[in-house]
Amino acid sequence: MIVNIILLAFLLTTAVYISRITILFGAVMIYGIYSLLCATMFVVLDAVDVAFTEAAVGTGISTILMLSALSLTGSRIEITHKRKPIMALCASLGLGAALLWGTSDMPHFADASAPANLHVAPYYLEESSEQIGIPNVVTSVLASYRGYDTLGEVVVIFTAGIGVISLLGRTTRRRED
Amino acid sequence: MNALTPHLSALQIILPLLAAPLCTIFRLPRVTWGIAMVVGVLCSFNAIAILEQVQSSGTIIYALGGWAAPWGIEYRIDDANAFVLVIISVINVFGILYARTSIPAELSEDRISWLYTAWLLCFTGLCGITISGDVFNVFVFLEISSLSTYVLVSFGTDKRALTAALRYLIVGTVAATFYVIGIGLLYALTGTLNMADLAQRLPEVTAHRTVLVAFGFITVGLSIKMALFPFHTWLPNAYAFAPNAVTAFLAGTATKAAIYVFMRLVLTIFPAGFFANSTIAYLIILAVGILGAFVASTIAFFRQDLKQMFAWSSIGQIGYMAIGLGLATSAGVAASFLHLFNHALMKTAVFMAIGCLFVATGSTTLNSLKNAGKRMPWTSAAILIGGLSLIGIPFTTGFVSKWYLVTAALELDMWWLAALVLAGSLVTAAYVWKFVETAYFRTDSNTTYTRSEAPLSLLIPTWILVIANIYFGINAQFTGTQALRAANAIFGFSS
Amino acid sequence: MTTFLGLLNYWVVIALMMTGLYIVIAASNYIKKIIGLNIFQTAVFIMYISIGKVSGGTAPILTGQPEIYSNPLPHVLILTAIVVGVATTALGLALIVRIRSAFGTIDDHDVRESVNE
Amino acid sequence: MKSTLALLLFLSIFWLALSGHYSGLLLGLGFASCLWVALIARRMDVVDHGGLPVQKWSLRIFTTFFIYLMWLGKEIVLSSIAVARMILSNGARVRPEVIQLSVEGMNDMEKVIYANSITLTPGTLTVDVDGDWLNVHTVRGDLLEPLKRGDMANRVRRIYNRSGKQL
Amino acid sequence: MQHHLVLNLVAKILIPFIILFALYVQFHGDYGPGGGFQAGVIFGAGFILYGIIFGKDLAVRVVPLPLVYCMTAVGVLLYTLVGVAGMLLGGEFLNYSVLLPDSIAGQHLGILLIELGVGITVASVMISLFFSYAQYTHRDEQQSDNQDR
Amino acid sequence: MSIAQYALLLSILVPLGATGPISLFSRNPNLRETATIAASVITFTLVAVVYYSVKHGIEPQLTLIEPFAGVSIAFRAEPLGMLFALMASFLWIVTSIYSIGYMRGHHEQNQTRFFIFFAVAISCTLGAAFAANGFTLFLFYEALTLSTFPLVTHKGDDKAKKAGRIYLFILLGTSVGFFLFALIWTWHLTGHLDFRAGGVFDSSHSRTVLNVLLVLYAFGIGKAALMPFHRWLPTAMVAPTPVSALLHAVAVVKTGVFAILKICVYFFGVDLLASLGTHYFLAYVAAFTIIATAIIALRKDNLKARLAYSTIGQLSYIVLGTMTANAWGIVGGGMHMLMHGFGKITLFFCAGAILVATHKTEISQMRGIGRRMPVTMTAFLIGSISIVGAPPTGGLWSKWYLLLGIVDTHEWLLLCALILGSLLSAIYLLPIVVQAFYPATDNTTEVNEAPLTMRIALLTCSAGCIVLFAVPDFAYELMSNIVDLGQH
Amino acid sequence: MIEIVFLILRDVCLFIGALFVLVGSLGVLRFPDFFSRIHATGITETVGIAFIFAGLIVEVGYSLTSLKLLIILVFVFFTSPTSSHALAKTAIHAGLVPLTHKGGNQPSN
Amino acid sequence: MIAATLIAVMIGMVLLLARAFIGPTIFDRILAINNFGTKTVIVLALYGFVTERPDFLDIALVYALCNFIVTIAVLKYFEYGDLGHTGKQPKDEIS
Ligand code: NA
Ligand code: NA
Repeated sequence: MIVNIILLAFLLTTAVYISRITILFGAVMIYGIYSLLCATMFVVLDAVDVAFTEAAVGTGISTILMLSALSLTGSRIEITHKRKPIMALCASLGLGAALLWGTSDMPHFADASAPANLHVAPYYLEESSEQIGIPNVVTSVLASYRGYDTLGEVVVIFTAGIGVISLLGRTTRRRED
Repeated sequence: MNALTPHLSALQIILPLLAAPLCTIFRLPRVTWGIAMVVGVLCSFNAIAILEQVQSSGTIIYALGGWAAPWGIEYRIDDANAFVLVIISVINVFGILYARTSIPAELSEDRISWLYTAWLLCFTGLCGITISGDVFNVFVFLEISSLSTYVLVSFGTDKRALTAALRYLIVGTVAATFYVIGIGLLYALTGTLNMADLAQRLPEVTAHRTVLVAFGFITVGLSIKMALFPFHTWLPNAYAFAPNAVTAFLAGTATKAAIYVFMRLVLTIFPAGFFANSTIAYLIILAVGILGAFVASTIAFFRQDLKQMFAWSSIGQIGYMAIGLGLATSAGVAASFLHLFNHALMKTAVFMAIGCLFVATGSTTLNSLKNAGKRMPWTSAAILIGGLSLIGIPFTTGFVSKWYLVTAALELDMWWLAALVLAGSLVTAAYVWKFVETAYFRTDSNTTYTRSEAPLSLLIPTWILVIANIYFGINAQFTGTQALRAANAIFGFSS
Repeated sequence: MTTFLGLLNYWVVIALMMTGLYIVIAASNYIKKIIGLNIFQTAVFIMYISIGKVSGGTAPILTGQPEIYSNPLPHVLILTAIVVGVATTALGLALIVRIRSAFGTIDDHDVRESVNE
Repeated sequence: MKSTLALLLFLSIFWLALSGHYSGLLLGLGFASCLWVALIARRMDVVDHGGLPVQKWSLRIFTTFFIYLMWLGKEIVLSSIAVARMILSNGARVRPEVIQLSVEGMNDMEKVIYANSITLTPGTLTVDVDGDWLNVHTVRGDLLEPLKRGDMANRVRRIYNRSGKQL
Repeated sequence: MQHHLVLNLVAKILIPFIILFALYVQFHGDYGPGGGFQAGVIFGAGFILYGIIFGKDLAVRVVPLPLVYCMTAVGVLLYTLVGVAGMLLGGEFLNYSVLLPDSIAGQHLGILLIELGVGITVASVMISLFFSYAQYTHRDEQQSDNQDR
Repeated sequence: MSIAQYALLLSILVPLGATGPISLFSRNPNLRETATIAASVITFTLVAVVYYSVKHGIEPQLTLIEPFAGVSIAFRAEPLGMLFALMASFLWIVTSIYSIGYMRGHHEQNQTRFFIFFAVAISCTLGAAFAANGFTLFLFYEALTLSTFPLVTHKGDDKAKKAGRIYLFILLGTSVGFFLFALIWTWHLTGHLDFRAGGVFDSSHSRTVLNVLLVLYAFGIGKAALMPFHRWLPTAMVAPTPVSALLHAVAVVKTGVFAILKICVYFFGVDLLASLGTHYFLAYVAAFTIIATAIIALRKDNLKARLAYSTIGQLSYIVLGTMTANAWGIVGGGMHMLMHGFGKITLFFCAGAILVATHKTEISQMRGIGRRMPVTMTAFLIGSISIVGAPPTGGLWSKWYLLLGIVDTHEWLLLCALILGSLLSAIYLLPIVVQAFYPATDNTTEVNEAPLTMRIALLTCSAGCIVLFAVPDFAYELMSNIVDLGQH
Repeated sequence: MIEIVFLILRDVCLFIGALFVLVGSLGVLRFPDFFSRIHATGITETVGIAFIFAGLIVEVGYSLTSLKLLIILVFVFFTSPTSSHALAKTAIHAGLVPLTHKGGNQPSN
Repeated sequence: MIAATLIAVMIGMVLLLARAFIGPTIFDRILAINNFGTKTVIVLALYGFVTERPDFLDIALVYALCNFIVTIAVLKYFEYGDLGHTGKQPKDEIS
């Protein structure tokens, strides 16, 4: 629990710091930390698969992509224009208020008798070994019970891939106007 | 064929999903177009077959992977989504048909194959959204369609296509995240993601404030996706700067799928009493719809670029669909469905015609339209008829929509709403007439006009839709019946 | 106290979401917007995973012994969501790079100025 | 080829160490994976030119290397304590210096081992490998004494050079 | 970073192991954390490391771009076709139980194959992302500003 | 299908079909205008055939399609529509003849476009006249608005375009905002939109709703130019004179008052109408319009503008007659539609003739013009008398029945308005004629009439005014068929 | 008996490791310039992690887990000096001048 | 003891975070972040033992891996301003 709280504090600190920092590169780097913390948080919350992914994606690929983008857009950009954040503040306060109000009524954290943990999920935990036969229930849900979602996920990645290739790839010779 | 019958719903996804990677492998523009076209046609027939199957033997339930819901993901196709599926599939075919000539005018050879890949993916996403019976799966396919839409928009020739795509990406992602928050909260309360299951389990937990917040998040998220005022900011530029064929395709399909999902979630999943009795909730949607219809149409009037103008017009028309939805009666929802269909027909035709104009003149601004009535009579006439349909002139589909919507409002004795809906037409008339004046009456008697009509390959798909627009304006029996069935299906999963 | 601990996760998640959304809207620099977007999304991921946590539970990888496992479903959902997130990020950054080419800036404010919006 | 085979061996060991599941399917997949990775490694040209200079490897090198590691470990612990004391004394004794060390006669592998050993040892840090010279930064001058004496360099050389080869 | 001796050499030693680790993750998703997606990312990361240290030109020589582009599609195709196979063998789309006479074995096979598909697509997308960014130069500064407003 | 049914359908299709030959002969004005005139004659003949059938008690009807349940596109030749169709199709012939002279004499641009849209407008008018239900009426009403738009903006200059915008905005606005709304509401209440003798509403419908509906219809039919939705008519004066004739006499405004008449008679029914109460309000609005426009007309120096305001006032007579909600009033209204048609078209033809021959538009410039154009000004006199409602013109009869209707209501203020309105119309019309026969300021006495075709047309019309004085019976008969005169 | 020895051994290892990690972190905060801070991080990445992992290896004994811990350790030993070195090299290249007792300053951001 | 070590490492993380925020140079940040990553590896390893499921060390390995790759990427970015750069010569100036 303590680890949980410390991590939450870390997360909040880094997030707020990112919102304040004016050096883009710094933002990217701190985002790397934020992501790392998230991943740790996931481990703490028993989501090892998610942590694994978040580590590889958030810390690894995302940062590399952002660095690539930074290098192509001019490094170490100081953010000069700060828009009046009133709108942003309102939106984010609105979001916060709505969620705070809404979640105050939610099943408590880690409550084993919360509806979410009683309805569909137990089926997976109980039946997976018999129906799928592999120990990692996350994989069996991911690949089989909800394999269609995963297909969609692959397509999403594929879409992003062809999108980036078409935008930046060498095959892209634009017309001479 | 018989062996395929139980798998029709899956085929609707499988076909484009197989075709998209093939387009990446065979990277010849003609080949990719061919693949897209064949798949488009097959999917259209498939969608029609699905509609028939739904009507003959009731709701189709297809458990993907053999896992029954709520443990697995299922397709659940009833009158409502079968109808939307047909709209999307058919518009898609015309979009691709149109793209054959339109796209090479705007894109270099080597990028075309990427475009068709993205197109097919977008189509897959839209179909996926429409037929899915699982709220999280909707998110996944929503993202497929969104991501590919960003890509499609970025193909536009103007550099502002890039910023439009990026802004759309940012707003769209926020929207999707809102949606995910919403369904996450629902999941926390019910433990399920299956729509039918949710519809069953939600009534037990409506006492929770969380449900209302979830409702709010889902509403806002999907409102952004469907470009409902005031969450429309992404749409005008995205439509205006995307390649013309893409604009035509998106205008007829993308927001339509989002609206369908919106209706499905808001009216089917949430307990019957929850929405209709939450007077404020539906009044807000109504108000937002009306406001959107007026504001967007007014802004459309002040646009100098035709694509911008009709993009704003789309936002206004979405407002009308929201009104029907906000009435929360089967007549109102039927009106929304009908307008969804009609708007797909007319807006696609209008954007196609604008594309014709672009091919012929290289521009889509109002100024480039001078004398268009003489120079390109077919193109101008197509825009004109589309515009008249938007106003709701008799003999066009727009009239039928307005008729249903006003009737639905009167049914609830909301005569003020009916009056507002009709008054909205006038604002529409204003911008449509701006086009008419420029195209037909701003004649320059000194210059001689050379006929510079767009190629037939562009005009034919455009005019098929225009004629359909008139046909369904005169004979509204089919669409009216379908829309009513769809509306009834929305109010419950009964077959 | 139970309420505090029971909802703390959600509160922090909400604060993270607020920060993320704030960055998305307030930041003028596109890359920073994307970072904000990522923070926003990640916060939602934590929310989901928190929903699926069961006290005393462990990772849902069956050990053969009778144990309490946390809910695997949110994990699966979030795996997908993470992938969607990174796909969006990649695409967004590519767009930003192209915007830099076309406009010479990656600042929303400057871009708007340059096209007189 | 020899080095590729050696790599394959190392890869297989690595796989077995990671896997923990020794069913036929996984072993088969594992072997296929190792083979494929070895092929990729060849294609990437990371095997022969310095990656795994396996021709010079022998059992003796293992032992010398192991002895070296033991010694390095001791050094690391000792200098860690020194640096830790500096930290705890509020950094008062921090007197950074940069010096150059000659690595003449070392092959690339030796240079890298030497440079990384220096860096691994707290208090010293290889800033640059420039031809036959290493630029070394230290947090306090006296930590460089063992290096200046050439203890470490000799030990690194000894890993390979017992056989008398000098590249 | 080829002038960078230490990095160069360490990378040469590490990269094969990173890639093998990726494959380990790919095939052990059933037993522990990991799976096709994570494997693909790690594989991609390993390759990107190679690209960073040895430069994109060498990296391109290892895997030609058209092949990478094809592979992005192959993964999706593999996944979909496994699903279709389930359909053809009498089950629903993506039903792996019917792939083999024994339903659990079928599930195993199906999961193995689709995870492979995921891995292939993800890895090749990651690689092509890297290449796309790495190869991009601002060659079109004055890109189409020709539209009248 | 019987011959009458064919004739009915063809009477709508022939003008539409005529657009083909007209556009085909765009290079050859003679052939083009021959086609126009031929079409108009054929159309009139067809309408006459239908009239023959109606006169013998058979009202031909046919249904084309039914887009919504209870809503179809259908036609039926009932007496009121018959009267309107007869008038419109006859006046088309005259107007066509007149147009030939005017368009050529005035060297107008885009003549082909003019003839095409004119024909379309006539087709729409006949469609509206024969409409068997509110939906069909509405369709042709809207189509008429759209098809006359190019005619209004014919000149293509900024003024014309502005006029076109106002024209469209008011007509479309009122029709979509009120008329369509009222129609859908009606459909919602009754389940159909058929015109039925005696009305479609009954006591089960809320009085309030019916009152609202009546007001919506009255103002929604903007073509009737009831104040405050009259602005489009004066601004549309920029159009060529034949178009003004079309607007004021043949098609547009007449479709408006016709629609009001038809809806009052066949949706509400006279009895129900009389029990509503709002009809008085509308009658007073009409009365106000009559007086107000007459005063405005007095102050207009531009001849066409004065005539335009006169039209607005005269239309309000018809509305006033309708809103008396008794048989006499309605008969008077129907007949006034016809009488005013002939009278006003004569006046406009004259104005056009003056314009073509002397290029004068202002009344103050027309002093002495009668000596140069005696034929024209004589016709103008006859037209004026008919508008005022004095013998020996048909205008007398319609005013007479209107008077009877108003007297029946015992609303003396309305009666005063009627009389005052007629008086005022005499004041703003007759001095023009009188002045015209004064010696001209420049003392030119040579006769300089407009082209022959124009003279034929305006003479025909003025003759029509007088003929109608002699034989108003057919109109009376038709009108008396739709209301039950026996009750009075 | 042997178990207690192992337990003590484990705890001692962990304690030393934790101590080094803390001190190293403190050093990162306290040391005056970038280059000296690298030395401080070195403590965590060598002795800190080594002792902690040693403690953990003692805890699990002979098993695959130990092997994995070892693999991680080896990996860190490979990469940590490499990154530190590369970092320093790049910093020098970027114009960052090490603070020496003979003088010299470091440019700020 | 394992838990205590865990806490100690996390306290170390706080200090590093402070350095990452303070800077002052970019390289200080990178250093802090790199070391933060290493500490996270330790935390993960320890956490596995705290929860008695130490078989998830793969995650720690991935962290270590990503940490390394990202650091190298950052450095390359700093030296060349381009991650795919092939040239033997580093970029002369850092823009
Ligand atoms: Na060191
Ligand atoms: Na997995």
